[in-house]
Amino acid sequence: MILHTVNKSPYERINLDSCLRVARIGCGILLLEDGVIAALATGAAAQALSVALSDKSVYVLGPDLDARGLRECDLVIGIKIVDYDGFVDLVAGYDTVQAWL
Amino acid sequence: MILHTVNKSPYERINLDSCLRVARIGCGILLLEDGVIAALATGAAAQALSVALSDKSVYVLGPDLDARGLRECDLVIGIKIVDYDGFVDLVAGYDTVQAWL
Amino acid sequence: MTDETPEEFEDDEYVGVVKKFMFINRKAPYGSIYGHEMQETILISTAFEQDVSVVFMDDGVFLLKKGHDTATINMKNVSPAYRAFKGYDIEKLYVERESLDARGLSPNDLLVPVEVLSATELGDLMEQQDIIISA
Amino acid sequence: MTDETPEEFEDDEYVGVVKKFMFINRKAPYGSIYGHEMQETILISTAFEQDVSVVFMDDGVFLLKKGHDTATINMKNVSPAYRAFKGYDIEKLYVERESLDARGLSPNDLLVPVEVLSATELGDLMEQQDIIISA
Amino acid sequence: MKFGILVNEGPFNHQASDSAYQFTWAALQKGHEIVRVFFYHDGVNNASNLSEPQSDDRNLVKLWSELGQEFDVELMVCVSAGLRRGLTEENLAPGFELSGLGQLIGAGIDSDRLIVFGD
Amino acid sequence: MKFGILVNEGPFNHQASDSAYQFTWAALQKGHEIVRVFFYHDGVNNASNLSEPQSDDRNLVKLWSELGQEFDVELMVCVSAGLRRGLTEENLAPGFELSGLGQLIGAGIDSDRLIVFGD
Repeated sequence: MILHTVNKSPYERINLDSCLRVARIGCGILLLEDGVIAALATGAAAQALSVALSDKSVYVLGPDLDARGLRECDLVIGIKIVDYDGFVDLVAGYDTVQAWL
Repeated sequence: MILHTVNKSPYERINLDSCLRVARIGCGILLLEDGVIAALATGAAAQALSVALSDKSVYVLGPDLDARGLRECDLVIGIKIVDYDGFVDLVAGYDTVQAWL
Repeated sequence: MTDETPEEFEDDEYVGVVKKFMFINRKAPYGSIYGHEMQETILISTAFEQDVSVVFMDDGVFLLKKGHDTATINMKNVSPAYRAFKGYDIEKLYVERESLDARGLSPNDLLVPVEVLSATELGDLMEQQDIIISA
Repeated sequence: MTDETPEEFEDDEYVGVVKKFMFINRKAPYGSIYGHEMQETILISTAFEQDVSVVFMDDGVFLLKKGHDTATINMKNVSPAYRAFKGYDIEKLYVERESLDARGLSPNDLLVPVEVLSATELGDLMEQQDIIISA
Repeated sequence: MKFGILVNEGPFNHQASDSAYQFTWAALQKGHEIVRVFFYHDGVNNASNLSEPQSDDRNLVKLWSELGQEFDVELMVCVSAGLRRGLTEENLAPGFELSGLGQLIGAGIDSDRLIVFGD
Repeated sequence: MKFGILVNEGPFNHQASDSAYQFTWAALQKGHEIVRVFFYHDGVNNASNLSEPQSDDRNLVKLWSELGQEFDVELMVCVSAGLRRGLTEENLAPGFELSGLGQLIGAGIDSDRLIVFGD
């Protein structure tokens, strides 16, 4: 399965929408850089991510969350926080990586 | 009044939405670069631009339309095509310019 | 914060000319440099004694979010410069209400006091400006 | 089109290794260079005799739009390179149906023959790839 | 009328510098005054005399350089943004000069309109 | 496992190079092999030895340069994208080398995973 990476905010660009349209059941989605903003439970992408979590895994890069002043308790439930080590493990664990730049 | 410039496609970024939310009655909106894609009558931004045209002027930069293979007959009715000379005249004719980068 | 001190521009060339300058921040911090480098422009502007307003809207509101911790991404924290604005008499800070609401944020989440304006009010304020610099 | 000819890579180092490479174009032409520089990557890949697929989705579909006339913006037209793809045996060109529909475009608006896939079909095809390069 | 121009992106990844150049050229042809073109952020890369575009492509560094000299337009590159990105006196194309960011504010004060081009 | 890395943006306007660096560092620490880091588009600017970031900021050119030398990782800069943007042998930081775009495809062939960082 693919690990999809999304590095843009869903408020600025449509990248996450495109990713979710194409991503297949069982894949992984990693939010990093400004993409971490999508993970906010109070945000506009929360609903779409909750749906995605029913049959996909969603991860968020902790260092990018910290940088922007966002905390674990702010996130959509079910999203897992990883650090760069975890990012490496995800890349190794999935078969391919697709970056939604 | 302000001349707002929008240089991003409404399918890629939210810039046009932000512009339309803030733009006041009587202002001008110039679509240029990838922003010209918004002017397509068959596109998703057509409705919003039609509403904007009721109390604002909307312009599109012809050279950027030509480059992308789009023609005058493809556009939302009421949008005016200008060339770089016309762009200069618009800047001179409005009081201020705000670029929605 | 910047390699140049505002003081070096304290010459008399522009004395008496006061224009309304508005700086608009619309992008999130760290993912791109625009907000960070815009800080330098805003600070330099104070040496010219202009009428300066700074706007945060769209993802630019995250520039002011409390609690930035950039140690693990090894980038400079943008927060101290915004806290320093007051010392440079940059006091007209505006945040668009619609941008806060869409992100589930409130003024309490921001690290400095701001005036919250609706999109319409912000549009009216923009119309009063002489020069608008955005990034 | 490119400063390098694919021929210069015709060495034996990679003979026998055939991976599925997918190149994904998602950005409009001329506003940014990504689609244009991606053409060079795709052309170079032919020298390695890999299994190459090229995808156009989101605003990337405009890269293939007929009728580009770039004379008045003084930029290089991207169209000739796509027309040349066939000569390099790059024949697996895919366009996402949802992207065309959202823009009111049809395959007749495109300058080369493509296979139109739904988002789901495209997702399945992506899952079969070894290497995906996007920009 | 007096125009100031701000360019925030380099000459390749984005169209910003192209649009700014075409606008500036058109404004000069119509008899307007360009108070200053200011290059900030990655826009400083428009001033690099090391840039060698493909022979069949436009050369924005050269185009700006020639415009600056022919029409006596100030092409000012932010010295601190430039330093970070490797722009120094030695690799500035003719017609460009390094200057403080204050010259951007000065352009705003001296111009009737300031137009920003970026990503 | 063998990783290939593609960096599409320069060291300032976007976070792409930061993320790529942090990822590459973490992968090496975990014992993975980095087959090659390839710099394309404005990413070539990561290789410029002319870049002088502010003293209190990270220096990505230096960080990449040191990583390349310490871990013997190939840091390859697309020669044609570099030429356009003024990158030549003379201003390459230690550890970087100019190469053809074919080396990006080669990285894809030789790696178990290729990870792209960009805007």
